[in-house]
Amino acid sequence: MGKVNIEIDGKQLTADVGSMIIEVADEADIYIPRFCYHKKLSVAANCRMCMVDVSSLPKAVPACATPVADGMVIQTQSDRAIDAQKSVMEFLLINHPLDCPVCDQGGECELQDLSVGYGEDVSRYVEGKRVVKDKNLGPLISTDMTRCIHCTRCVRFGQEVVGIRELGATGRGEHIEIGTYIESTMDSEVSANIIDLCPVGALTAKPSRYKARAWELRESPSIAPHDCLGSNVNIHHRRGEIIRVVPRENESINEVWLSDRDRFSYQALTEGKRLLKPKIKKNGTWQETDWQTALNFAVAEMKRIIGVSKGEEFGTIVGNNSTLEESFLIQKLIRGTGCNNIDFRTRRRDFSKDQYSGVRAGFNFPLQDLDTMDATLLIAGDIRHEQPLAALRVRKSTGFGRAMAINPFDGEYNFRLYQEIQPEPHLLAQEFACVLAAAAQKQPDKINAEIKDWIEGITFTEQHAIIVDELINGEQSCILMGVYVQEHPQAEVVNWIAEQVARLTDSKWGYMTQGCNAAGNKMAGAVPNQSEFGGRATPGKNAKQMLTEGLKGYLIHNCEPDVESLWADQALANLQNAECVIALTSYEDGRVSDYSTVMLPIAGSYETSGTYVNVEGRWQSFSAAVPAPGESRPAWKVLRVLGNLLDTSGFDYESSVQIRDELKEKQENSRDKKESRKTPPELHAASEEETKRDSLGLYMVDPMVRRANALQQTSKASTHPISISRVTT
Amino acid sequence: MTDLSYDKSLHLKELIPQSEIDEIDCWIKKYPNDRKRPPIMPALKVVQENNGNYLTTEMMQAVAEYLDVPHVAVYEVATFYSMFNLDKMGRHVLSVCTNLSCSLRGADKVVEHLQNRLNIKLGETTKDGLFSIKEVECMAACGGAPMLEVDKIYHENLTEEKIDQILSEMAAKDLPTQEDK
Amino acid sequence: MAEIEHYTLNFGPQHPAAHGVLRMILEMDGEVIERADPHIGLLHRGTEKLAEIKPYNQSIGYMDRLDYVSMMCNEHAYVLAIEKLLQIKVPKRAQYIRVMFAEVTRILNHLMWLGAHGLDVGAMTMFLYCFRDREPLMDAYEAVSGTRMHATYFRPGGVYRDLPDSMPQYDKSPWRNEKKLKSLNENRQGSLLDFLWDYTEIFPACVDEYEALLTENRIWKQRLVGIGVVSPERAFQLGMTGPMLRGSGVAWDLRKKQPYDCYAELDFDIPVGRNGDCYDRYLVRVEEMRQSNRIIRQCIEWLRENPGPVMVDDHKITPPKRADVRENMESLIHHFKHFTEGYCVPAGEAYAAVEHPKGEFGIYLLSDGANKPYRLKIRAPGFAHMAAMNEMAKGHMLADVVAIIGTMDVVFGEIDR
Amino acid sequence: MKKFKQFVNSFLLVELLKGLMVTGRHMFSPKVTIQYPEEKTPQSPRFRGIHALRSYPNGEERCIACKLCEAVCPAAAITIDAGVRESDGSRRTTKYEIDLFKCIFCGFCEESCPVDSIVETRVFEYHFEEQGAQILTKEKLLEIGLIHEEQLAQDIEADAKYR
Repeated sequence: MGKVNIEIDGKQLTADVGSMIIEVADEADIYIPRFCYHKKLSVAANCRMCMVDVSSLPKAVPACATPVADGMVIQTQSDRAIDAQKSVMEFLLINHPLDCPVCDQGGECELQDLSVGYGEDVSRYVEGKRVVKDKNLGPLISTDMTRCIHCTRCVRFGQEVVGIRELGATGRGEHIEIGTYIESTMDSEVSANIIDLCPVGALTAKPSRYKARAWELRESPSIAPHDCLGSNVNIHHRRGEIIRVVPRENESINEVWLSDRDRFSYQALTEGKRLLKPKIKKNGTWQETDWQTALNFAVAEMKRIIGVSKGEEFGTIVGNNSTLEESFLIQKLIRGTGCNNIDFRTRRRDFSKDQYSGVRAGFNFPLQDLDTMDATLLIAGDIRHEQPLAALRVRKSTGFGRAMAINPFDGEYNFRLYQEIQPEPHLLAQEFACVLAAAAQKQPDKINAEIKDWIEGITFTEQHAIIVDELINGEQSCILMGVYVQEHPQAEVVNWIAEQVARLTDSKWGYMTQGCNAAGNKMAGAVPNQSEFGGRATPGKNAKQMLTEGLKGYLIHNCEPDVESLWADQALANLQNAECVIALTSYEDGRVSDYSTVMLPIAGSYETSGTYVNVEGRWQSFSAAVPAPGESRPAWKVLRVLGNLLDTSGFDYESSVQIRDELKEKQENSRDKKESRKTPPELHAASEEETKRDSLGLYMVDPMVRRANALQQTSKASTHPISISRVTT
Repeated sequence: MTDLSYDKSLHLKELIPQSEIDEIDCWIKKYPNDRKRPPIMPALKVVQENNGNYLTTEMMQAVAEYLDVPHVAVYEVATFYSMFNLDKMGRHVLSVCTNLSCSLRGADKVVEHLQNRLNIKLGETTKDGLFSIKEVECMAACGGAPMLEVDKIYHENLTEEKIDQILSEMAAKDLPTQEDK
Repeated sequence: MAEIEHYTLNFGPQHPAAHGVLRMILEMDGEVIERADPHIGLLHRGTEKLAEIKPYNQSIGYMDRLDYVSMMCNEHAYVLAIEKLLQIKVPKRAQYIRVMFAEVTRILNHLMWLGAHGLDVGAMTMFLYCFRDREPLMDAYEAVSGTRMHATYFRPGGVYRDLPDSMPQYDKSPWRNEKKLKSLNENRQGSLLDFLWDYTEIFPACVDEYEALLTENRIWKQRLVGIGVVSPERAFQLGMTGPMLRGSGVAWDLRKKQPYDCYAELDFDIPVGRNGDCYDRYLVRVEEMRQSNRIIRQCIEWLRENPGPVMVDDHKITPPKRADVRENMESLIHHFKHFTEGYCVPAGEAYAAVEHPKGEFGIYLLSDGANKPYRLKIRAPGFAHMAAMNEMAKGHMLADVVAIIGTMDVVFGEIDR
Repeated sequence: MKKFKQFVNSFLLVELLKGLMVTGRHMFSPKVTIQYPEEKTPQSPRFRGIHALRSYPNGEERCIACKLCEAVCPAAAITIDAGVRESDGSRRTTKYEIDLFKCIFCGFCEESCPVDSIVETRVFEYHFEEQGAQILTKEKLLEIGLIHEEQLAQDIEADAKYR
C-alpha cells in the first residue's frame, strides 16, 4: 500500500493511501470529535461532528469520510472547523430532551462531553422539541428514543457485525426514528453491545437502570466465565456491589464486544439467592452453622465414606467454570485422601481416549485467525449461541472467505453458508469420514497406509469434494468443531478425523469446549486418569460413571449435575440417594439444597481470584473485583482449609497467585506428552438414543447464568438453540 | 428477530396477481445477484399501486421475504420516501414540504390554509375521500418554495390564491368521476 | 554555686492565650524566656492534599476554613490563582464586590485581633466593643452568602451571586416595642450596600473609641512598647509580611505593589510603624481599619453606580443561570458537567497572593490540565511569623509571650492547614 | 514644654479618664444584645442551615436521584442509592442520607440541584441525642422539607433573580 504525507495541526504524518483522516488522526493522538464514527463499523458520515478544515477544499469536510491525499494540510482547530463543530453540536441538541439528570448515560455521555468540549454554552433554540415513542427492545436494553441523535451505530452494528438487522432508521428528516418499526424485541445474543456503542442515553442497560452514576463506579479487570473464549471484561462496581460488566478491549479475544451472557450474568451474584452461611442438614432441616463446624462435619463424612470404601464410593464433580487453582487444589485434595474419582466433564460420553489424553487446549491456532480464514468448516455446533463472539469472527471471514457446515441440527447462523450438510446426529462421524475420504483422494501423496485402510470403502459425494477443495485452496482454512462434538459418543473419532483432514488439507483445526475453563481443568488434573499436566494418577471413575452408577458420597464444586450433566435425571436420583453430598456452592436455591447434606458458601465469579485457561491455551489471571457476600469465601481458600483438615500435605498456600505460579512452573517442567495413540479409532454407528439429547440452552450453561434474571426473561432463554433435527424429529 | 405480528404464511404471491410479480422479477433482474436492496423501491411501488395507493405492514413484510432482505430494510425505504403511503389516503395526496427553505418562505401558512380549506388536520383525509394532506421533507424544489406536490405534479411559489385554484381544479377534475359512480 | 537548670514550661495548646491550638515549649531562666519552641500541627487537616482530589470549585469551602477569621480573603487568593491559570478576566463589578468584601474581612479580622489582643493583655472591654462591631459585618456576610463565616462566596470568574437588594429585618418580639424595633431596623431598610454604607459612617467613630481606650493607656503601652522588636532587615529575613512587616517600618503592601482585582483604582494609604514593636503593630492595624473603611466606601459608591454581571459569562467555567438550566439543553449539560466534573484548567503553574489581613497569603497552583489541581500549596503568613517566635520572645518575660502571640495575630487554621 | 504636658497628662490620669468616659457613655446607651431565644437576629433568604428535601404541592418528592449533589459535595456527606420506582418506573432515590458530621454547609448541593429538591433551611438550632442521629435519612429530610415548605418557597423565590 502506498504512503502519503499529510499534516494535521502542524504535525507531519505519513499515512496509508485510502485511510481516512480520522484514522490517521487517532493514530497520532489528535482527537477529532465524533458520534457516528466507530473503528469497528463502516463509515456513515451522518453525524457531521468530525468536520475538519482541509486547506485545499473550500468547505469543512467530515474527517471520517475523507480519504487522505498527498500534501493535505488539515486543521482540526481552525475557525472554520470550530464553526462547523459548533453548528453541528447546536443542531444535535435542538431535539435532545432535557434529560441529563434522569439519564443513565449522564456523566459518561459523549453528547455531554462534546457539548462541553466543542459546543456553545448556551442555546438559541426556543421552539418545541420533538418526542419519539420508546421502543420495547426486551429485558436487556432500555430505550429512550427521544434522546437518539441518529448516529446509526446500532443499526450498522446489527447489519455489519452481527449480520442480523433488527434495527433500522425509518422515516426521514425530522421524522427519522431508530427502531424495529414493528414492535419486536432484540434477540441477538450480542445485542447489548449497542449499549456501549450508543453515544447518548438512548440505549442503556435495563438491569442496571438508574442504579449508579459513572463517576461512582470502580473498575476492576476480570475474565468472563461463560464460554471458552475467556472474554476480557471490566467489572464496574460500587460499594462492593457489581453494577455492570462491560467489555475490556482485547483484539485477540473479544475485540471490543461482549456477549449478552457475559454482560448480564453478574445479576446472579447481586440478585440471586446467595448462600451466605455454611449450612448442615440435620434430620431433614437446614441449620446455619459456622465454618469450623461445617468443615469438620464435611471432613468427617468424607473420611468415613472414603475410609469404608477405600475411595471407591466417593466421587467429586468439578464445575466447568472452576478456576485453574480450584481444580488443582480439589484434585490434589481428593487424590490425597486416596480417592481417585474426580471429573469435570459432566457433558461427555466418549471416554475412550482418557488414558492417552494430553493437556492440549482446544485450538492449535490463535482465535484471531478466525477473522482471516478463506475457508471455515464448522462441525456440529451452534457457534452463535455457544461462543457468540467467535461467531462474529467467522462472520467477518465470510466477507471474503467461505464458511461450510456439517451439522446434524438446525443451525442458526449469522453468516451465509457456502455448503451445508445435515447428517443424522448418530451418523456425524460417518458423514465427516466422507470428507476425509475426499481429502485423501485429493492429496494422495500425503496419506499413509493407516488412513488408506481406514477410509477403505467410504464413498463421498460432490459436496464433500467441494468442501475439501475449499479447505485446500484457501490460503488459510480451518476446521472448527462445536461443543456438541465433545458430547457426541464418537467425539474422539470426530476429533481424529478433523486432525487428519486438517493435516491433509493443510488447515488448522480446533474444538470448542463447554464452560470457560475446560482446558484449565484438564491441565489442573480434574480428570480421573491424570493429575496436573498429564501427570500419572491411579485411574478412577469418570463423570458418567459417578453420576449414573450412584455412590455413597459426593463432593460437588460449583456445578449442578442435576441440570447441566448429560445424565441429569440419573444424577439427581443418585445425588438424592447418596449418604452425603458436600456442595461447594454460591447459591442456595435450586435442587442443591434438596440433595446435599452440607452446603459450603463459596464466592462467585468476580468475587474470587484465579486463572482461566481459554480454548487457545491462554492463561488469564484475574483478582477479585468485589468481596464475597456474607460468610462465603473464595473456593481456593475453602479447599486449602479442607486440605489441612484432611491431613493432606502441601496445602499451605497463602494466595491464589502462589498456586498459579506453582502450576506455571509445573507446566514449564512437564513436557506435553504427545498424544500417544497411534492406531486410529474405530468408526461405528452410534446409537440414536445417545445422540438425541438436547444441548444446554444459551442461558442454561452454568449455575450463574441460570440465575441471571434479565437473561432468563429473554426469548432466547426459553428455547434450546440446538433442539430439533429436521431428520430425527 | 421475532415479529410478533408477522404471519409467516403470508406470501407476496398471495397478495398480488402474477402479472405484478412478473414485473417485480423484471426489476430484480436489472440488478446484480448479490444486490438485493435496489429492487425494494420498484417492488413497493408495484405493490402500492396494486393496493389502492397505500402499503400495509404485511405487504412490506411480504416484499422483504420475497426479496430476501431484512424486514426493517423495507420499512426504511417505505417510510423514507414520500410517495409511499402507510395509511389509506384520499384520491389526491397533497404533499406539502415543510423543510427549511419552504418553512422560511411560509410553508406553515400553506399548511394552515390547506387545513382550513379542507377542514382536516395534517395526515388526515377529507370525508369524501378526495384529499389528504401530508407533511413531507424536502422534495428538491427549494427554488420555488413554498411548494406542494399533488398527483406527481409540483406546484411552486404557492400563495393562498394559488392553493385555492389547485384545489378547485382537482375537485373539478374529479366531479365527473364521482358522478360516474 | 550550684548549677541551676532552665525551667521548661509547656504553654498551650489549651491555654486561652494560645489563640487556638498553639503549643509552646518555653525554656526559662526564672521568668525570662531563654528559648521559645512553638509546636504546630494540632489543627492539621490536609487541606492541600484534599484539594488534589477534588474539582477546583469544591475546594473553595476549604479555603474559608484556613484562616477562619478572614474567610473571604483566603477564597480570594484561591480564585485568583485559578483565574490566572484559566486566563479569564473577571467582570469589574465582581472585582469591586470581591475587594469590598476583602476589606470587610480585614476589618473583621482586625476587630477579632484587637479584641483578643486586648483581652490577652488585660483590656476586657475591648473584646466586647470589637465583637459588637463585628456583628453588622457578619450580617453582611450572611446577606450575600448565607453564612456568617464560611461563605464559599467567591468563585473563579467572579462571585456566586450579586449583592441583595434588601436586608433581612428584625422580627417583632415581646421584648421590643414598635419604636425600638423600628430603630433596630433602621439601617436595614435599603440594600446591602446601604447597610454597609451606614456602617462605614459610624465605624470611624468606633475606632476612635478603641483608641481612646487603648492608644494612650499607660498599662497598654507598658505591655506593648518595646516588646518583640523586629528590625526591618530581620523582618525581611524572617519572611514577615503584612502588619508585621509594616510595623517595622517597611511600606510593603501587595494591594499597592502588585495590585490585584480593582485595587489599582482605589485610593488608600499604607500605614507603617517606626520601632517594630508590638505597640507599632497595634497602631498599624488600627490605621488599617480606617483605611479599609475608606476602601469600602469607595467600593460602595462604585457599585451603586455600576450594575452588571458578577460572573464571567462563559459557562464552560461557571454554572449557567438557573432559569436557563430548565429550558435549554446546552445550559443543562453545562450545569450537569460543572457540578460533577468541574472544568479543566490548562496545564501550568500560577502563584496568586493577596494582602491578607495577616500578611501575604498565597496560593500556588500546579495544574496538569485536569479538572483538579496537581498540587496546591498554601503560603500562610502566620507560618512565617510563628517561626520568628523564638527570636521575638527571647529575653522577654513570660507575660510578654502572650503579647507577642497576640501581636502576631496567629490563627492555626492557616498555619496547620 | 512637650515633656511637661506629658507629665501633667500622666499625673492627672487624663488618658485613663478619657477611657472611662467611653465606657461610662456606654452604660447609658441602649443595649446591643437581644433576648435569644425569644428574639432572634434577622436571617437572609440565602441562609444555609440544616438540609431538607422538598416535595411538590401534590406530595410527590422532587428529587429525581440525579446525584449531582452527591457528586459535588466536597465533604462526601451525601450518600444516595437510586433505582427504578416500582409504581411508575421513574428514577427515584431508595436511600438519601446526609451525614451532618461531615457536612460543611457550603451550599453546593442546593446550588447543583436541578429541581430545587435539596435545599438548606433557615434552621440552625438542632442537636443530636444519640450516636447515628446525625445522619439525616430521606424520611427526616422530607419531613423537614414539609415543615418549612412555605418559608423555603419564599426564600427560593426571593433569591431566584440572583441565581
